[in-house]
Amino acid sequence: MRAFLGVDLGSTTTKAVLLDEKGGILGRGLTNTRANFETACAVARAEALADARFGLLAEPARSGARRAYHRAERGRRLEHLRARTLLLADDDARLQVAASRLFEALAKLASAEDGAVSFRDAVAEAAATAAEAVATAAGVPYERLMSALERALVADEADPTALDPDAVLDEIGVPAGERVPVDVAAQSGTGYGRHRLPFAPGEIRSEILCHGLGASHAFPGTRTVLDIGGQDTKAIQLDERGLVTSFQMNDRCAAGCGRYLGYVAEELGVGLPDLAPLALSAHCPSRINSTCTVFAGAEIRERLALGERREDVVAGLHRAIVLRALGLLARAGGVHSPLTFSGGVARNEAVVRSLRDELSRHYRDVAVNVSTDSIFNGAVGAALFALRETAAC
Amino acid sequence: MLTVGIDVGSAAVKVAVLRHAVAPETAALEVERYRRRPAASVVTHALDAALARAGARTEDVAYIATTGEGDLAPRRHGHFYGMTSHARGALLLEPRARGVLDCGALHARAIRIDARGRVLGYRMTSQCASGSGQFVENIARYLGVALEDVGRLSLGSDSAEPVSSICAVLAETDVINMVARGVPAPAILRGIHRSIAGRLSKLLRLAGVESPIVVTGGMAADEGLIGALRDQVATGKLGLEIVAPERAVFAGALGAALWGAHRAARVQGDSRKEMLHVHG
Amino acid sequence: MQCRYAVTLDEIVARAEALYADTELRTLARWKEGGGRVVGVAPAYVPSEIVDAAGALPAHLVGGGPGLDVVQGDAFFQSAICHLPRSLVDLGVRGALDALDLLVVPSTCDVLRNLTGVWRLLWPDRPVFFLDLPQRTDAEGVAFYREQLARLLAEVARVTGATVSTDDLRRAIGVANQRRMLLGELGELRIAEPAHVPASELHLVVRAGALLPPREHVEMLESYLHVCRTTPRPRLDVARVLLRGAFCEQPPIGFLRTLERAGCAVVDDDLLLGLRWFGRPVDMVDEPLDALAVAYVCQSPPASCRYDRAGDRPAALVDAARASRAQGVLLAAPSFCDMALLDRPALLQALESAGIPSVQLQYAENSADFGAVREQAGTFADALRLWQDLA
Amino acid sequence: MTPVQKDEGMVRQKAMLQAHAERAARARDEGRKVVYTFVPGNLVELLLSFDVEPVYPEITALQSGMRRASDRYIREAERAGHAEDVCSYVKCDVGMALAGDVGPGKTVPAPDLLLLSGTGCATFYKWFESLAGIWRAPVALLQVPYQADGAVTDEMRRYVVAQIRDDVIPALERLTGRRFDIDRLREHLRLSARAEDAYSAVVESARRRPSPIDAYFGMVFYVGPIFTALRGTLEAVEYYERLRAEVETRARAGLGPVTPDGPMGEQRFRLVVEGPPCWTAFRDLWKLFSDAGAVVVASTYSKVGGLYDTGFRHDPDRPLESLADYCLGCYTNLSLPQRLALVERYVRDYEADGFVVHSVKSCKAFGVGQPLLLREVERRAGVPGCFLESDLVDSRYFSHANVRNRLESFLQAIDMRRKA
Ligand SMILES: Nc1ncnc2c1ncn2[C@@H]1O[C@H](COP(=O)(O)OP(=O)(O)O)[C@@H](O)[C@H]1O
Ligand SMILES: Nc1ncnc2c1ncn2[C@@H]1O[C@H](COP(=O)(O)OP(=O)(O)O)[C@@H](O)[C@H]1O
Ligand code: SF4
Ligand code: SF4
Ligand code: SF4
Repeated sequence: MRAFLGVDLGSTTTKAVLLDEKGGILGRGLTNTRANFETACAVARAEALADARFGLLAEPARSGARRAYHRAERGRRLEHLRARTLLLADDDARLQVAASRLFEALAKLASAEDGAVSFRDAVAEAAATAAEAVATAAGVPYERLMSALERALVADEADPTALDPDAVLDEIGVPAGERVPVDVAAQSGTGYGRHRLPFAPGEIRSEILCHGLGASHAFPGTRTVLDIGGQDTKAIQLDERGLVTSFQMNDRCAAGCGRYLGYVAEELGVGLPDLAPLALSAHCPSRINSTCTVFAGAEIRERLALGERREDVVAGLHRAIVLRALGLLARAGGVHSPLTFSGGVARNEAVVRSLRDELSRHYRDVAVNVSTDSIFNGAVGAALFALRETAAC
Repeated sequence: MLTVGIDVGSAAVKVAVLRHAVAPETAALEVERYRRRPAASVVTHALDAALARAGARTEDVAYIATTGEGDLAPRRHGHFYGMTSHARGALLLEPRARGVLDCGALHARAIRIDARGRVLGYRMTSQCASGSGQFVENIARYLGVALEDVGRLSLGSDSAEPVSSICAVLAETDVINMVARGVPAPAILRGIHRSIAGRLSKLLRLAGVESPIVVTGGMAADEGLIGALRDQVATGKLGLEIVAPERAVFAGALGAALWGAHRAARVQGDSRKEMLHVHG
Repeated sequence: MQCRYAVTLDEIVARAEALYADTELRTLARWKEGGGRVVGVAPAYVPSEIVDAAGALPAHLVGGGPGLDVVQGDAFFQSAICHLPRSLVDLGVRGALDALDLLVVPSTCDVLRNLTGVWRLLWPDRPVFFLDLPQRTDAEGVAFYREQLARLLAEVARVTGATVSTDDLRRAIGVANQRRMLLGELGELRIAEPAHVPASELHLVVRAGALLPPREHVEMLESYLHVCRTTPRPRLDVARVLLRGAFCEQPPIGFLRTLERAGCAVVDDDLLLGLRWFGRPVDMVDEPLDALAVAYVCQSPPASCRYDRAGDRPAALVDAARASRAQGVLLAAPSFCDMALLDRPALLQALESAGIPSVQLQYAENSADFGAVREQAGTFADALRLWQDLA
Repeated sequence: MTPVQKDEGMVRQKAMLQAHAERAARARDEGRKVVYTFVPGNLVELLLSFDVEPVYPEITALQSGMRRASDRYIREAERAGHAEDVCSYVKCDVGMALAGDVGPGKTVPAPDLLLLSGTGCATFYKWFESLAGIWRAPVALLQVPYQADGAVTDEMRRYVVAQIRDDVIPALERLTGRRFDIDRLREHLRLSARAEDAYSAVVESARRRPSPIDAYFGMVFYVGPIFTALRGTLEAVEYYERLRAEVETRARAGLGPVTPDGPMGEQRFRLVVEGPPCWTAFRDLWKLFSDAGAVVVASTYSKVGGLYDTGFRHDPDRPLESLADYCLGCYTNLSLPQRLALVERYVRDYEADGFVVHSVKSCKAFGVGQPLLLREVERRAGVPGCFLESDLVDSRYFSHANVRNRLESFLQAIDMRRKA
């Protein structure tokens, strides 16, 4: 099967996507960019290839293979993480006890189905709740246990080895005849770190164009694209043919972007996906307009200390993100329906809801398109460039 | 006479109990980080712990003064503002002080004071967090280094990796890429200290602060930052002397307690003002 | 003096707060539905007597305040400018300024100068008049400004369909002089007894004049002055400060309340300077437009948006501080306001050599987070009060 | 960094301005007077008729920027109380004076008279208030009314002429002890008109494909003489007539402009640019454009010191009136609708592929309304627009990666539209 690879090396996460000749998504790969760029690209690419290989199988082999791959990959990385953490804690017996007890609590991660969140975020979130109790039980300072885990995670992220999909297929007994090979006919890279991708210069495309192309591919007729990523926000206008006419970027200050939500989650000791339900349960969001990412924690502590309810504060923070994005959209020439909302933050249902409310107040009847693949929008655009280039010549 | 100073910071609460005989001496010092617990309860806990350590009860205290987010204190007689308290506290820790550099979790303030601790002028960082303690905390946690070791590691490094962007979050991404490129943590920390020290020295020059300068707030305990700051301002024609006293993080609380004593002495004449119960 | 208007302090303040909260300017729409005409006036100074003389409502557009979520307004301006033009254009886009028959924009600064261009491109069919105030203080300046006042009068007459006589103009100048006199008396009372005229409350009552016909505002001020003189209020242990730099984009009311809570009593300020502008009444004897022209050129205050050829603005600030017995000066200006901020070095130098402590603050009309303001104003008040005891 | 490469016109221009700067620095010792004034509303012909040396604080500031000395001067001004938010030109110039780098024995002389021509910028008044405070020099005031309604009225022209006659000329007479000589003024105006003819031809040469000049980065060098102290001199006439010939030969040979990093290659994009450049990163910014094959065929910044390509010429038969019309016609004194019409004409007449707004944080005179200008040009002229943000001389606000990222996306978007 000929496939076309698109890699979006974002500041926070690296996304890889494989498209078939008709532009359908065959496979997806997602990892934290915290690993170095070459590793991040290799890991995301490997994940996408495996996902594509499994996608081409018929059911029940397809979902069986994906589940098995995911569990095996998680198990492998957890085991390596555990070994590294213990190695780092070898100078203190009590810390070793705490570490091993912590990994007993983390064991449930291996089977968890939270594909939406990357391995590092899943581990960090699970550890945040378990580490406190484990540390005090073992008589070890909380910070020392967490710093040992953090250092192990850094090492894990730099490890490019990926699980061989064929090993998984052997394990669940899929005969060789039923396996469909996937070969990458062309590739294209984009994103914040695109110039450091192991790609030829001709294979590098600007983020703006990729997000524009990806959005109009996912939702034909898109006229405005809003992309809120980890630390920058993009507003793009497209003409009726889906070509970029103008754009505005906010990449000097990371206020009101995905990383901001990360800090908020960390401060409240919850996972990223838990923020949306919390915000949606509020009935009078607080008025917050300073969205400095680093101050997010302090802002929450201050508001809670003043007696405001947790969900109202979190809802207020989500609204602040949307107001900031609306300001950028206005500077890019306003909003023309339909609008496609892409980037990792588009996965947050509360931001989507608040965006729809604010758009209806400031612009008349704007359709907002959001897909579960919103975080892959840039990578899909890049893959489409690779597809069009080969088709053209 | 006993007075108490409560400095309710954004990352931690600091409490100082002073016994005023011929000269003020410290009866107790207490610091506690909130770490996700509601601030008000931590403040109450720290106040009780400090009083217990000083072997005193609330009724024995002539004046409880707050500074910082004073409204969170369970009870108090009065409030003094951040710079007023840090200036007076700095003078206690270093009587020759003419300048104060208050480096807390979220802000940095360069304050010009006179011989009696009066605030003559100041310059503060804008609401941007790029030079704050919180920024260093985030980097330390990401590098897996405990806050107490940050100073030592940074001083120990013979190289410093320059941090380019002004924004604390974008700088964090720079740090992530440095780790990815295999730059050792001490070199990264030294680079961060150098960039913060650069910003602090500019603040000092803008405020026209004279020597000697006392660094107060939690960051004073970071000898890496203090070293980098001395490299920038102690040399050359500027030649400012930087003092980082042992109990710098308590400067705010000590200052508030001293001002409390001043108010208590003035109030001694007419009937004592009743205790202001701040909240329930 | 019998007050025909609301007598109690609470009623006056409630009326003023209602007008302050009217961010969408419904008052103007209602005035228009009642058959009235409205001429919008941008800060800082425009001779609104000409609008009043034509029987139209001079609506002083002092900006959006904290209640207005500006989104569209940001689309037309780069980020590094003050907030006032954004909220005015946002109000325009929302239709809140549809009631305006004309917008008059003075040459306060480059931001407002270019606002006339933005207005023309967005709404070509809505008239806007740019008033190029004279920077000269001689006959040529008076002559040039006099010609513009004649053109402004003709334009106001055209859009309102009114014929304006010399008596109409004199009557309007009379009412404006009354307002100036009342504001002067309130100012003196505040200097004598700061607790009787709290600055944040006074600001609300003065700001009500932005949306009220001048005559009605004069009555409101009369009642307010009477109430302030007769209502006993506890004297507070506060530091007396003079506020300078807020002549155009106004600080939110929360900013002023934070100053008071932090222990600073504002005893003199240039808030809403445009509503009074002249320290003394405008001459009522000779031809009204001549009177307005001469008054502007010869009696204008040393505001930052007027060229100070003689270089006596710093000295005037020191005199004002001494006249109001202020212990310190608060230089508060909107962020990115070149006009107010570029004066700072000269003002700071004059204050320092006069031994008057000062502090520099910045604000935006929509800021809602006053933590930094509280710390700075609180420290300033501490520095003034604590050392009062030790001095 | 390889040494800067220049074409002949740029080399000669640098020598001319250098010579003028040295003459101005020696003025006090040689008994001549120094007059500070602004590039917009520059009454150089009048100053030449009094044999005084004009010096331009804006030029001093931008040269400090290009020599990377501006950041130090800006901090010096901020130490004296200037806020971070205000115009960096003012802080750079005032900071330089506070740092003691202006006056006797320095390259930039102190002023004997401040000729404040308030043309198209309210910050000028503040600038001269600061300079008057520092130097205690007398001030001649010329308030130039704003073309808010998009036209010059008799009332406006009368006001400017009256001020030249009753304020500026008497001030120059008091300064130099000489009588105003209208015939010498006429002679200088005649020379100005000739230089303006040749200069306009150079501006128009950018209509050619490929364009022999860069109308933004390159033009900054070519406008030196006509914007500052040399308009109205024979030297300037010769300069521009030779420059016209050089540009003509380059055009016939199908050659493009010479950039600091060498002659420009293939011109893939013809652009119109609005707004002043970033002086601290001038060479990097130009390289970003030229490396991508982008040549600027028309710019509004090169009209700040006078709008000659709309046919305006100084007129010896109406000396004071034509000086007034010159001031009233400078670019920043135009209304936003006039600026939009001008840019639209440039996009059409110079067959541009795109429109770039280089918005500098400091400048409200240019900056306010630029995003609206960008979108109106996109809508009316049908070309993509790009909004770059940085500052004039405060390097804190120039981010190379940010500008490159936006410019790259913009040029690739133009490519995509061509292929579609
Ligand atoms: N499930 C989720 N719920 C809420 N937010 C999420 C989720 N997954 C990712 N995010 C947010 O998306 C951000 C990353 O988005 P992405 O577009 O990958 O950024 P970039 O392209 O800049 O790397 C993260 O900072 C995170 O806050
Ligand atoms: N031992 C230490 N080494 C380095 N930095 C420290 C240390 N202790 C505290 N800090 C820094 O000091 C900051 C808190 O200082 P503090 O004065 O308590 O701030 P605030 O008063 O605003 O709460 C923290 O953000 C941390 O970065
Ligand atoms: S305000 Fe916060 S997010 Fe924005 S630039 Fe500053 S540190 Fe970064
Ligand atoms: S606040 Fe200042 S910059 Fe803004 S419009 Fe008013 S005078 Fe101009
Ligand atoms: S605002 Fe613009 S035109 Fe005015 S001095 Fe500054 S840079 Fe020059």
